[in-house]
Amino acid sequence: MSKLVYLVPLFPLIGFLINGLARKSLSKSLTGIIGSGVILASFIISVILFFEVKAGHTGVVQLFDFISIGSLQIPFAFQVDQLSAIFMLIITGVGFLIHVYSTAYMHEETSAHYARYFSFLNLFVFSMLLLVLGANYLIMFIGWEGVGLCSYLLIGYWFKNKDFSTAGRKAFIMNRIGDFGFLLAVFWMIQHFGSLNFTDVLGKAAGMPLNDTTLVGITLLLFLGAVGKSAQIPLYTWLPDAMAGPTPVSALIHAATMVTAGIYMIARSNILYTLAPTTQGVVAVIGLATAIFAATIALKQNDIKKVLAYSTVSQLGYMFLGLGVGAYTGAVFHVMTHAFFKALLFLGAGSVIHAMHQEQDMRKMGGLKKQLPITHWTFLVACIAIAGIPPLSGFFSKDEILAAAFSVNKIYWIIGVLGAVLTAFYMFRLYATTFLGKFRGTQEQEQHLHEAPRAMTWPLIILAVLSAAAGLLGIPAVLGGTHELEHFLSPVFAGSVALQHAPHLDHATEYLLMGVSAGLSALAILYAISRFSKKPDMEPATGFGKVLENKWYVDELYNAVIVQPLRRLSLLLNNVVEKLGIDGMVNGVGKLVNYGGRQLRLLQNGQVGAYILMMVVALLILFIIQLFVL
Amino acid sequence: MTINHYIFLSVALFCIGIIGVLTRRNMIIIFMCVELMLNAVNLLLVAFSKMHYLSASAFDAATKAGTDAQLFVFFVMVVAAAEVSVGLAIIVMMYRNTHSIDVNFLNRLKH
Amino acid sequence: MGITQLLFWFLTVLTLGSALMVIFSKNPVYSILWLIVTFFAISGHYVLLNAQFLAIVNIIVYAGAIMVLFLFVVMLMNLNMPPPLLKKKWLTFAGVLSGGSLLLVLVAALKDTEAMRREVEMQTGDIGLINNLGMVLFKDYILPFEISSVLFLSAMVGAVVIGKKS
Amino acid sequence: MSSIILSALWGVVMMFSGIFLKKKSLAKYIALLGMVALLTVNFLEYYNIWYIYADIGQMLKFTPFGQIFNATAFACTLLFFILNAREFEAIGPDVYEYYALIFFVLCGVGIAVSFNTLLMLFLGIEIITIPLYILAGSDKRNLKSNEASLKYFLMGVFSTGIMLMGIAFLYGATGTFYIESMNIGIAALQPMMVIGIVLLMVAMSFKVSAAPFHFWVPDVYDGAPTAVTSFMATIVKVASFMAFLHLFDNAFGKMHSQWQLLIALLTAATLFIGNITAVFQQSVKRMLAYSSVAHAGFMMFALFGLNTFAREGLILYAAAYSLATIGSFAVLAKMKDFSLEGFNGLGKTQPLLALTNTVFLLSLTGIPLTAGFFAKYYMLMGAVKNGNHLWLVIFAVLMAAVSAYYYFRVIQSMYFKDGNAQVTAVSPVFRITLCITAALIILLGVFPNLLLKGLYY
Amino acid sequence: MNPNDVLITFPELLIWFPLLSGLVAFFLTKGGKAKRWALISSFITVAIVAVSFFFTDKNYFHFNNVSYVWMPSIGSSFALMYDGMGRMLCLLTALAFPLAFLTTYNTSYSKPNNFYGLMLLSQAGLMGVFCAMDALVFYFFWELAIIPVYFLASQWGGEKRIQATFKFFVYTFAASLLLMIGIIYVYLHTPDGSFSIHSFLKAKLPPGKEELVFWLFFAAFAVKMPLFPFHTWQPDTYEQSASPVTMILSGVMVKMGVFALIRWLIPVFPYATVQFTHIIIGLSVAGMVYASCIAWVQDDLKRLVAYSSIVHVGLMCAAIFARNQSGTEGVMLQMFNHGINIIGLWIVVELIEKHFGTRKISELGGLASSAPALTVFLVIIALANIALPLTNAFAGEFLMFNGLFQYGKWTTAIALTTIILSAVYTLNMVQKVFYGNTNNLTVSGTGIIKRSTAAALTVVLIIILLLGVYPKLLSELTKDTVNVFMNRLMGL
Repeated sequence: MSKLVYLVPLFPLIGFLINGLARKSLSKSLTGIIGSGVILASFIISVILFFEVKAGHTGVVQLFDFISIGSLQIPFAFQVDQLSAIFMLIITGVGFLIHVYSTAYMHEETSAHYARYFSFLNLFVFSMLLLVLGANYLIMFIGWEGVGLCSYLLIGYWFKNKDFSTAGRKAFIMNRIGDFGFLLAVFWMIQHFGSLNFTDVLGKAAGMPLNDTTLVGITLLLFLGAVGKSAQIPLYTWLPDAMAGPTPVSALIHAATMVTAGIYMIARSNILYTLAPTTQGVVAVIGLATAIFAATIALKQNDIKKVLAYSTVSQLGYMFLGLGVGAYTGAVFHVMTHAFFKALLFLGAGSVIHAMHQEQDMRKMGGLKKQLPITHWTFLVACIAIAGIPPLSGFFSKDEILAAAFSVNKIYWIIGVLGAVLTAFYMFRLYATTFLGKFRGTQEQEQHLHEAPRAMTWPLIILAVLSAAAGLLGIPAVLGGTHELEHFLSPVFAGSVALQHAPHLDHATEYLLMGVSAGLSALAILYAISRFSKKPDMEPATGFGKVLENKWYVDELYNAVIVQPLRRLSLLLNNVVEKLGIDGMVNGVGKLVNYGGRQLRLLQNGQVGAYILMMVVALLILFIIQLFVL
Repeated sequence: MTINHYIFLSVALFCIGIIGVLTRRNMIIIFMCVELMLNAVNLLLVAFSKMHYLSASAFDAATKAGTDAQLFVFFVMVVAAAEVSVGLAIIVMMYRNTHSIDVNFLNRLKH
Repeated sequence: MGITQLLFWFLTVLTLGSALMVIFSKNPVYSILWLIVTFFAISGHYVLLNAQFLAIVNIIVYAGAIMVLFLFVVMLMNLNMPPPLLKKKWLTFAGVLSGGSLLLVLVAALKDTEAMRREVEMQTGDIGLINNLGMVLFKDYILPFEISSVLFLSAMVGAVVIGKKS
Repeated sequence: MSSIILSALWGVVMMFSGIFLKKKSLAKYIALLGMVALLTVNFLEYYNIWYIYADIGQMLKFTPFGQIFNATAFACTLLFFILNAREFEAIGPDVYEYYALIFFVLCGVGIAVSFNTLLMLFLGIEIITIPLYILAGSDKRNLKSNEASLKYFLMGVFSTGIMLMGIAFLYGATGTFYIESMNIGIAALQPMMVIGIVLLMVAMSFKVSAAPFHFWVPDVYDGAPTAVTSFMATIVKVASFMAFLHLFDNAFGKMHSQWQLLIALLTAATLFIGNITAVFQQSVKRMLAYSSVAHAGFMMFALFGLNTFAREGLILYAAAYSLATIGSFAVLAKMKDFSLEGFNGLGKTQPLLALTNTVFLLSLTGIPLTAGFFAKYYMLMGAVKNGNHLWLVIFAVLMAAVSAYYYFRVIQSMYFKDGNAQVTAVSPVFRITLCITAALIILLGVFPNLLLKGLYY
Repeated sequence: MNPNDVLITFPELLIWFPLLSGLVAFFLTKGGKAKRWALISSFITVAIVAVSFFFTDKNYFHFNNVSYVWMPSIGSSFALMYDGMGRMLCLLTALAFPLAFLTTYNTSYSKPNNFYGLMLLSQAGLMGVFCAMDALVFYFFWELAIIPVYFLASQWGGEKRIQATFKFFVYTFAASLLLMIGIIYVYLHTPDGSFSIHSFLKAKLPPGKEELVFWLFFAAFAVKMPLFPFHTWQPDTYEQSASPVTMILSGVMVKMGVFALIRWLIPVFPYATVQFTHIIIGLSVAGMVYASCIAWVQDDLKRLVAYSSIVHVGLMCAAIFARNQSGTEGVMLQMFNHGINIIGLWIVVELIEKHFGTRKISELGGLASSAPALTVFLVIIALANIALPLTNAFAGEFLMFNGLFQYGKWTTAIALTTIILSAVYTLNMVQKVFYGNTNNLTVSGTGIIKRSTAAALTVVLIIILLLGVYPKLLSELTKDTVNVFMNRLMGL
């Protein structure tokens, strides 16, 4: 059965081709059915595969030779194991819901653009599946770049808007910076291990000493790739801008799947990281920094999608923190729960935007609770989940990471909790501003307020259920659970677990930690609701708030420090070095020859006497050379 | 007399001819200076002829060594005569057209 | 110093002196006359070297025919007014300088070599006599002799082509 | 030998037919007949069939090398005659005499490539040059022509003086005029020998227009009637080169290493001055004159290398260069305006002339598929094989690139610039001959062996 | 197979056929005859190459190798070989021409007979370069290939075409002449006095001279490729030439230099190669970054593509000089793929220029609305050009960078920054030209893609995707050549 794994990416690819090539002749409904149907098909196969894997049937499925140069053999092969099975499920499952949601959300587009949208979406799912299924780093890289491309295409979906296409470009370039690191790591691996297959690389790496330079180098470079893809400091700026794309895209790409690629990749290479504690430290610090940094920015954003975007960045930071402290299962767990509730949040936001006729500024919303009941309730579930309030899923996954962080470094934990509190605060700021209070939009908008169609609400409901319940998969032992997920994933992380000797926290400490974080978050929620449900901050921010509202001016900083100097350098190269220097030199030779010609011909002055004189002088010189010099 | 006397004499004559060519502007004089150079050559050839004859006759009394140089001089004179006829014809033609025999006048063609 | 030496030095001085007069005379006619003197002096050298045939030919062909032709042309052109030396002083100077240095270089190169000590037969020897030269000229040198007729022919044709009025 | 005699005789025939036949237009037919006869005789002689016997003693020496060269030169002259028949008639009234003089020159060419003594060299060179003094001035009413003639004459006799002085010194040093007797390899030359070699080198450099003894070339080539220039720049020049090579190979070949540097310097100077100066010329005629200087630089490599490649290469170069130059001068002669602008748009008004001229110019540049390429190739091969002074070879090719610059300016004018180039009447025979010339260039460019294998008959 | 049974070998056929049909084309002065003739001829050439792929077996040796005596006195023979690399490049050459012809099928050039005749002649020259096994024959074709291009580029194209082409010509000619000296020098040191490549490989150069001769060879190849800093002829020439000429120049001619490095330079001068590796890789990598930066600020589409080509070629050169299997195999792939991609780009540029009358990026915009199909083509080709995975260029670039990595980590890191920069300038261009709102120049794009160009673009697209997914098709072809090359380097 696992031989059929190739069908999983194949279906979306077929969908992409049909929708892409026949985009002018397909009707919208047919497009929607094809687009969603292929994902559903993939999902079904994924489920079957999942149970296969659960039964212990893992393995590598080789399709054909992609590159074979001497000893370097890179097959086009898929890896079917616990980790990829989980990701497959998340991608196709959440992906399917989002496709369904999109059929309604994008209904106002013309049919050609509609088909284009679905073909991109399918292509995205295809690339993402390649990424998680690839049995070696090269196939992973193919998917890795592929999702970057789709992200570019989907962010710039409304291509007439210059800002949107700029955002798409930014996403692609930032991703490319990450790819730069990824590729270097890949080359290094080829040089060092002679192979890119996970089994070979990870197997060979297992025998290497701790903190080996090569390993640290490779892992750091891989991490650079992850930083780009998963929007960590310093390459996170593309993700908030990526909100320019249609909202389901934000849900799919920028919350549930693509951005988690970095986490997947590190989880996949866990043994490398475990063997390189230096890198782990870097990962943890960057993850933590991102988590807190993005959270601060989210505090002051007024665009509903921007808040969610920064929250995504922040949550991704948590996942990296988890990876950095060795809680691989925790990170994957958080990926999963986050996929559910963040997709839900985005789709909910999309529902709101849909209702508000593309209005995204939450200062102009408010009191939507009544008109959008389903959206409101599902959104609330998601908010509670992300805020880490038990027993919803976010609590368990976040807590697992924080607990692991605590056992490594107490400061990690303190900052982590601070971030969690901030998360709770800004999420409920968002919730309160949007759904509570009074409606602040225009008259016209108010009249048209309506709950979304069923194709949009059903995914919301399903996701809400999942957000609420997914935590059950990972109830830690301390709370009497069995942590199904950890159990399931243990073959993948077995190598790392064996190497780690993190001190086990005693139950009391764990309880305390949970209590502190959940309690503080709950306080923050209460404060936020009370603070913003009545009068949200409508005034322009001042002082430090303004810095936060302007995202710490990071974009401006990048522009001033990197982009503009580079551009000026390029102009300088073009106008001075190229035109005057190199080309000038070439032309200068020509000019010199011309000038020489003009001067030399003056020797030919027409006077016989002078000619003969020159002959005699030349004769004299020849004599002198021949007789006295030689 | 040793040969160096003749060599220096010829070379001096030759160089005088060259100096004449370089310093005079009258084409006829220039031409005459070339004749001077040719005569220097002739003198040198005759001197060499007698020198080689002397050294050859030490081994072979009936030798004719050196004859060829004297004949060479003869041919030089022949050629010189031919050149003079052509050269003077050209100079006359030039004079007919320009009424000048100043070489500096010849400067339509340059650069 | 025997009579041969005396004669040699006398003729040498005469040759060089008259040659210098050729190039320094302002009047072309004087130049020609000095040139004739030079030719006579050179013929004297030929006699001294016992190259009688060449001595005679030199006088007949050069001093007699060629120089008269020159004189004739100069007279014909009625150029009594001598053109001055080159106007540009530096060019004259350069001419003299380069000619002089050429002399210097040649003399410097030649003066110390062994071959320069070799004797030249004076006054005796019969290779320069017409008897010997005639035999060789018409036996071994028949080809160049004939060739030179072609040369003359072409010179003649040329002189006619150029000289005749069109 | 037969060809030398026949060409002299035919010169006389031309002279006399000038007296008896009054019609100018007949001259070319007689001349063509003579050329065909010359070529035939030369071929027969090449295959050892002699019809005229003459006692040449040791004065001349005939080799397949010289005969192949003669054949090349005669064939080129034949083409030259056909292409320039009208130009000759346009120069002046004495058409028969012009042809006669050219036949005399050919006689000189025959001598200059097969001399065995310095006397014959001297005579050969003089027979070549004296008629040329006349031909250069044959356009008598044209002051430029007069000036060219006189300049050529004055400088020519001066160089004759230099050459004779050189011969005298060589005689003094060796006691012989026979070139092979001089060829002794000794470590240090005595000064008289050195002076003789240098003087001869200078005199021959003058004849082949190597810098800095080339100053007469641009002026004379520019001033002389175009047909005469074409002849001087090709057959006469390559014949002088053959004489130069013949002399320095057979008389001083064993002392090669002692005078090689001088040749290298002359070569470098020639290449430099010829090419660089040509760049700025606005008149195509004058540009071709400078280009002829530049090509002399390349031909000097034969003396520089002085090996089999160089000798073979010189033959090839002679053929390639002569054909191309004759061709492009023939086209030039038909132009109403000799300046570069005069060629503007020739590609449209006269496509055939433009096309063939392009072939000629490409050959002069040395582009593959044309004879010029292999000519250059052999020259460079000879020079590289020689092994010394690799810098000179590199310098030479850089200068060759410069030459592309000025040749292609003409091509640009013809094809890419708008204009209305005017030409005088062009006869079908002219066109056909031009095509034959171009075809020969390409043929030699693909199979240079056709010419070279004759050397080893 | 008996050699006598072979009527004509493939390499000969590939040279003579375009040559003859080119000559015929000169006489087809009437209307569109020459155009049709050239198109048919180029299709036949493709067919010949296609057929030749069935005769790759060792049994068919005599179909693929030929050697006639040409100039026995200097040991040169008309020797051709049709090995894997030659086969691949001949395929590229064969494909490039119909693509060029199809693109401009609706353009009428003045004097079409000359235009198409010269195009076919240059095709013959290129085939000769790729098959030559004799240094003299190689040089012969090397020069011959650029002469028609010189005329093509000077006669048809932009306003400043004459100067630009002239510069190109003199520049490359000078460099080629240096190559000529180099060839002569090596020839004179071959043991058997022959121009055959096998003799060249055995040549023993005197100590100290190999370095000099190496540079003589390298100069010619570097100018042709063109490698920084010898590249300045290229943007000007590309900008000014007519599009079909630019396609040939950039798609195929550039490969001559790369090809020559692998076939001639490195095998003949292995020691000098090792000695100068650092300098050349340094130059290449510097050139890559430099050209990327410059491409970023170009406003002319053609110049932008030209500089992007310099980047790619720089990488190829660096990868060759890294001297390992991965890099060399990557170069093989990339030679072909870069050719296809850049031709695809030129097709799009040509369509834009012809339809909208400008190539200035700043004057265009919103083409995605007015010409959606073109946008799809361009985006895919542009992405292939920046080597996105699953497009044809990816495998090649991956292997080249991998090969370079084995040479040096830091060098690779610097070189790899170009993948970022290339994304920057490519997407910048895509955004400015295709996205945003239309302006009055670009308001209508109907009919921009004619049937012929659609065919050409589709072919390009198919190749891009096919070789992107399954690069083995190409790498199998060139494997032997790479092995020979590596054995030569290893055997020393």
